[in-house]
Amino acid sequence: MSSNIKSNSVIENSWAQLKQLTSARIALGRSGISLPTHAQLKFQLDHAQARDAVYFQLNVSKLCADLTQSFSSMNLESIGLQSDAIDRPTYLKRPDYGKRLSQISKEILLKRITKAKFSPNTFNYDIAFVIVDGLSALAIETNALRFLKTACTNLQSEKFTIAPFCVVEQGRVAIGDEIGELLSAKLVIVLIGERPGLSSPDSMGIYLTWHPKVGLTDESRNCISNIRNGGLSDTEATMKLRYLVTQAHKREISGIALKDETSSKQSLSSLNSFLIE
Amino acid sequence: MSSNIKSNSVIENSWAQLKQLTSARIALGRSGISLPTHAQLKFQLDHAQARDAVYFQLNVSKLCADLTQSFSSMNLESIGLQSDAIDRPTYLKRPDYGKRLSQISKEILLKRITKAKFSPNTFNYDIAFVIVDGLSALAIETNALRFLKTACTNLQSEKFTIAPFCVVEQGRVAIGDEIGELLSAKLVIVLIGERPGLSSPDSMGIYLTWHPKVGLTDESRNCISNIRNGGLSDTEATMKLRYLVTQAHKREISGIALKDETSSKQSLSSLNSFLIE
Amino acid sequence: MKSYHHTIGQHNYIFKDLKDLMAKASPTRSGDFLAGLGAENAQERVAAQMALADLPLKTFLNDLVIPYESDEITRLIIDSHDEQAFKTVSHLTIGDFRNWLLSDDADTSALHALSKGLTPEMVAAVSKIMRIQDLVIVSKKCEVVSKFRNTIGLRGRLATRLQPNHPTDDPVGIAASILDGLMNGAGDAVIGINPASDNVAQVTLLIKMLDQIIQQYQIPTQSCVLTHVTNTLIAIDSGAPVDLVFQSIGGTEATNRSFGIDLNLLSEARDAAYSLKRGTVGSNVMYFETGQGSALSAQANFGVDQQTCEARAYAVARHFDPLLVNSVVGFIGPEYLYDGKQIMRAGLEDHFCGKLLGIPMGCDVCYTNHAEADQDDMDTLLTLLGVAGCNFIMGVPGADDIMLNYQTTSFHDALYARRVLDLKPAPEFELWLQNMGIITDNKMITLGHNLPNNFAKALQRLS
Amino acid sequence: MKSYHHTIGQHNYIFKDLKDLMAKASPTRSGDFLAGLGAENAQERVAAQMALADLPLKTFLNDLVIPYESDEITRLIIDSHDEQAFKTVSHLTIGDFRNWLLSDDADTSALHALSKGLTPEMVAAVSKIMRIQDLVIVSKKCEVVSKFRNTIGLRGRLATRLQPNHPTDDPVGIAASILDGLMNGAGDAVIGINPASDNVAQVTLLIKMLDQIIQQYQIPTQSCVLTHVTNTLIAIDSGAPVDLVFQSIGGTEATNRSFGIDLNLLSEARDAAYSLKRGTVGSNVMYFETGQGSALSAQANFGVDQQTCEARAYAVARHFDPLLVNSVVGFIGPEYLYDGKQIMRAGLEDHFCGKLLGIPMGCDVCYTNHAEADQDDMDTLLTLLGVAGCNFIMGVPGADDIMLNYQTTSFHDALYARRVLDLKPAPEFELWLQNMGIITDNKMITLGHNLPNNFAKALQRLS
Ligand code: B12
Ligand code: B12
Repeated sequence: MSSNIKSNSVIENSWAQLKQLTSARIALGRSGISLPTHAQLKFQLDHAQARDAVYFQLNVSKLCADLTQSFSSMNLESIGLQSDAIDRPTYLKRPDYGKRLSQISKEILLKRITKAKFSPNTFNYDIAFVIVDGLSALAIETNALRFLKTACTNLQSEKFTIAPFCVVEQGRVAIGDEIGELLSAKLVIVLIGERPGLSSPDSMGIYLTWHPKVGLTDESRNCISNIRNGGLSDTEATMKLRYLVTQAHKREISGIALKDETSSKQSLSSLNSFLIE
Repeated sequence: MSSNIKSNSVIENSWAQLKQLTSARIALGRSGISLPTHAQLKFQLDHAQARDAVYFQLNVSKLCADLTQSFSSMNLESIGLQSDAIDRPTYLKRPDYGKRLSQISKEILLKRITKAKFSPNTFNYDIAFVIVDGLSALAIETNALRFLKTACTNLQSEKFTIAPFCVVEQGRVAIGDEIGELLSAKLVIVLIGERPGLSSPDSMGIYLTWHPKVGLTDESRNCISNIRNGGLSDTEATMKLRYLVTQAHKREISGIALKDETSSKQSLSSLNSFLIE
Repeated sequence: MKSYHHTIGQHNYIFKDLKDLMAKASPTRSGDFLAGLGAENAQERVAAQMALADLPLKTFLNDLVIPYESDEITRLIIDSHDEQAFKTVSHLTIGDFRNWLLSDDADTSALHALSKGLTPEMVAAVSKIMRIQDLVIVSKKCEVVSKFRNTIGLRGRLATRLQPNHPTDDPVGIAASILDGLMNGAGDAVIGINPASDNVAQVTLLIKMLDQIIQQYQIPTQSCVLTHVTNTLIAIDSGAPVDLVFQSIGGTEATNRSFGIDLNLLSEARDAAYSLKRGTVGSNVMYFETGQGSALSAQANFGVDQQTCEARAYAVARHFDPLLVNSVVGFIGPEYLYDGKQIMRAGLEDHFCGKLLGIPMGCDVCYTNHAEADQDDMDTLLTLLGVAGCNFIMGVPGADDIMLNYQTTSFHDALYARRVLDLKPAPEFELWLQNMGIITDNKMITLGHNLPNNFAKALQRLS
Repeated sequence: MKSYHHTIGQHNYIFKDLKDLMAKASPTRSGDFLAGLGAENAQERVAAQMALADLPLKTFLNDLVIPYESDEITRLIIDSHDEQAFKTVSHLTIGDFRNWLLSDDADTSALHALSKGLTPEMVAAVSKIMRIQDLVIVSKKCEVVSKFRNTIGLRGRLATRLQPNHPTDDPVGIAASILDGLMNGAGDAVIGINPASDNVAQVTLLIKMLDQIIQQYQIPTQSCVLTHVTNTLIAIDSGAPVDLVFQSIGGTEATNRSFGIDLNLLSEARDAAYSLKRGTVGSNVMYFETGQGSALSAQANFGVDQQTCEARAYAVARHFDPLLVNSVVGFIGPEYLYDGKQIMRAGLEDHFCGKLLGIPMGCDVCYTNHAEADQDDMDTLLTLLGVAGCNFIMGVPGADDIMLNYQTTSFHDALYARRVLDLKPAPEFELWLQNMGIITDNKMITLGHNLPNNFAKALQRLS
């Protein structure tokens, strides 16, 4: 050891310019072969914050009010509901509870439905939107309203009948099955907060299920994922959604047999991936 | 690999006869270099049971009644007390609470004391016995009464004045300091359940403190440990106790400066340790 | 249905059937409690373990946890069971079996010869009475080698999957992470992208890009886009250069149905990949992922504990001679594995069971932000798995998967494990790393200071 | 008293002084909460870590966590600080220091040269911003060697203390455990008995017995009876053949006072042991034990977090050139280290801090029955410490100490660590084990099948 230890023993990466191409934690440099102090502490902070995001609570009444107001022209109401999971710790431990409505919420929903014209064997609605906090209420607060404005405007041209928005606390994807069934909707579209990531505490996923009913599993759904700032844009997500919604109605299916066949925006020749000559 | 794998791959130890000399888990054999299945599962069971022992609750009223009855000839009462730790989980997390009496217990004790003749600067009693569940109420239920009979009988010849027995729930060693101080005793002798071991869930320890008062630390105490069936016998423990008690009263000290100088029962020549020729 | 029991002191513990016994014998984990299957307390657990230890291995061939008639995986397990190999241990109880596994007789070749004679239930059962040190010491003796464009699983080596995910599957963003990974010595197990989208055109684009990168830089590794197997089949049909077929699998037919797959579909996919003959040093073409909890999550566990379900998934994997299998151990969340301790135990059990069954087992050492776990737990599990001889781990930039939203091992983590445990990359890949000047010292893994020329050129294309 | 702060987003976190900052920066442990010192939440902890990372190492020479005037250990730390050695790193912050420790420049000799320039508070501080993998990788680079009748701490070796305790100090019972341990390859660090009794005559008897056993079988190891240092002094005075002087020590003067000791007493004891000149290959005569929590337990922590108190105990140890120092990490109970996770982290921190400070650090990998820990946790910590290059661990029959009432590593555990990590016993002792036929294969540690003749003869004396 000599007395001329550098203040900074970190070996920086010569490919640091790539950082602008992705939000992934690339080119962090190294101390020996280890993560430098700065990156290490940044990670710890992000972890602390992502854990907080899990416990963030959805403001249901505000979201309902905002939805009702935003979609007043389309005459769409919104309903606040709760799953059978009474609080966050229960929600985390009991996904089964998060898949079912609480007794009270079920009754609220049933009361609303009887008000609507209800005839057995036919469906009340073409589409039901169910907005669920999932593992990130933040994702819903950040993305749901904005996205729905784009999506509903886009879908309007297809003249679908749309059920009242259901906003659900402590819910899982599968709660859409019960709600869709109770609403008697042909297709349920669940907007849900994906589990918070270290760099993306606010990512929203969309799950579509044709002829929703309690007990379905995931092979009967389709998924559009990673909707957020820095992820999939509203426009792209809407394009995918429109494709899946129209195909589902046309072919009367969803899930594994229904593929997203919208064409890719890019072709390999146009790739311009710097790694390829 | 051949088809003639033995049913039992355990290599037994040729020194298994030593097992009779100690309750330590010696000569367990080996599978390769690992613990054989039988010994492994036995260990797991013992661990499950030792953990239960931690949560075993002392029957204070029964022990008080038994003590009062057993020492009626000596006219010794007994008092049931509680520490500031309200339950077992609190006790485990907060040793500080276990070192202090609850407010109610303090009042109970004070009330009793006023009844006794109380004069400042002199002491009420030569010895106060404090019986504490500690980490093993089982140790106290198994050993305390029996040991006290031997010990008190033995100490009687010295004509010590003895305070009422205090039986304490959720206590630590240092709670003897407060009790001894309140009782105004020259010497406090704490009988306490040592933490339960895998093979000895019922081991009792004795701690002596001269001029007990709140705030003392362990250098001012003496300890006699491992009193139980298979450990130190009542007779041996009593011999040590008698020595320490008389010395403490004579030299007016306890702790690091007071050594157990009773002579060893064995001498090296008489050792007959098989390992030595 | 036979019941089992064990007496401790005064208490006679009764287990209503084999799956109840196995569930109660399992070390604590939240998923078994969620399923209502876990032991009530530590003593009941030990009683179950003792009863299990006394059970002959043979029992598991007769008393089936999921009926033969109703589950194609049970049929696969029973029909493909190698009786000849089993004969050598057929007289042992689970307890004896543990002793034998730990004995010096059970060396690498003995374990190898036995593997096809073992069923998932047997290995799951023995794992339940093993401590972590037992799991490590036995796993370490196993060596399961698989090959495609390089050789994975050799003793003293640890490979990594380079996992360059991106939330919009942006090829340029993905390429950036790939370069970062390669420069940190990652990518020998596979360069494998989880696509955010289900779009086959996009998936195909990514497959082509990976192929071109591998070709251009002559990297002795394989690529994979981890989309649903049906998508990969479409891609192969349309002429995409597919190296490995990926699929998530579970241990019951119904779990797999919830994943939209069955054994036939997997066979079809494997044949399709075989037909492309893209492997150079070998032809293991399948990549499977598993993870405790998926069966229960799909309501398809049938009262079987989650670790036994998991081991059954390895029977599925084994049937298709995979290149890579890994348990994504902390991926789903705390409802199945509550905290670092449960994740660690599960990861080591999974690795042990996979290795004993003869599959090339890796591990996605990971956790989610809703679980009670952190980087310290990952370091710990990684170290243990490294000692246990795990075939491969994941590598993502800075441990943060920005698309799947979870934390797994980083490129740095892999270097740590390689350095402190003296583990090398796959030999072909190691040579490439040396030729590129990415690693310099081959005694203690050390990274070079210069950017290889061809990467430098690539960077210039950006500016 | 200087206060410290750090801003995250909108929130300005304020730490009222250096010890508050250090406490808040500590990874979660129950003892710091018991003391009312722990961080309120994860974000506050990170804020403290960030502030700590920005702190110059120099700070710790000026801003003293316990005043110079009131504590002889602070005085020892400051007065014996090697400024020359410190100069090389004096311009670094804690964050830079971590980077340097991890860098390839910080090799074994660099770390060795630096150790006397470091204070306990500096190493405690840097450990707080290190992950487990960091603690392992840096510890592994350190090598601290000590000698008495054999050589302990050489790279690639792991020694064990044979701990043959007995609840009544029965010499015959103790001898039985000793034979069991030796036959399992244990005892190179020391054969060390904790006496149940405080009786000097009994203690002396045990010292003599150990001496005779070591002589008779010519075992290249040392003995110790772990009684209070004042008893050992009396024993030496009376002519007992004392190899090592044992004492529990803490990191504040007041803690040591509660143990009935001070630095003078330790000096006196060391001189007494030196004077016996019983070492053959070296003259390190002290054996110290420590453990997080002892300061708070004695109400002698003065608002300093328990890990920093612990590191300060190593300054005491270092001053006396010990043969052995170990943290009895899970010994006291859950009020200081709540569960397996906290015990593991503490064990690795302690080992790291000790090694950086230049003391021959071992670890009593252990837990009590009132803590939330089990054998799996011990296997895990043992493996990590083995990788980290720990000097020695304990060995008791079947992991169960029947006198101290806790579980520590067994003889089998030590063999596990030696086998999977390829670690050898101390060289002199290894040779003895081979000559006795106790170990046969010196590549992968393997035990022989025969009882050595002299042990067989001893057994005959019994019947
Ligand atoms: C967790 C997870 C899983 C878990 C789900 C189990 C569980 N109990 O959570 C497991 C490991 C089993 C899994 C499997 C698969 N998954 Co997944 N999964 C995720 C992940 C990481 C998080 C989901 C989440 O946060 N949900 C929100 C919570 C609050 O809701 P939940 O009700 O608890 O979760 C349900 C859904 O997440 C659903 N689910 C999970 N994955 C998928 C995939 C599809 C296509 C569908 C319809 C539903 C579904 O399963 C859960 C239980 O019902 C997402 C990535 C992301 N950023 O969201 C990928 C993601 C949704 N999965 C994906 C894929 C491709 C799969 C697989 C098809 C992979 C394969 N080739 O087999 C399989 C099979 C899924 C199926 N049909 O059952 C893709 C979907 C791509 C797309 N746009 O269609 C995603 C976006 C990531 C990826 N690229 O791999 N997955
Ligand atoms: C835990 C323990 C410790 C802990 C205590 C800290 C704590 N917070 O618990 C630590 C590691 C600090 C410790 C230190 C020492 N201990 Co100690 N310790 C024990 C142990 C294993 C369990 C005690 C117990 O269960 N108490 C019951 C609980 C419910 O009460 P508590 O109020 O929580 O515990 C208090 C007492 O245990 C006390 N204490 C602990 N050890 C000692 C030793 C003496 C001499 C005294 C007076 C008090 C004392 O400290 C605790 C806090 O106040 C016993 C072995 C046993 N089987 O009991 C040995 C034991 C009591 N200790 C012993 C010794 C020798 C020591 C040391 C003197 C060793 C040394 N050379 O430095 C030191 C110094 C003790 C002191 N004067 O402060 C001997 C006593 C021999 C004797 N007959 O006098 C025993 C029997 C074991 C042994 N042989 O090592 N010990």
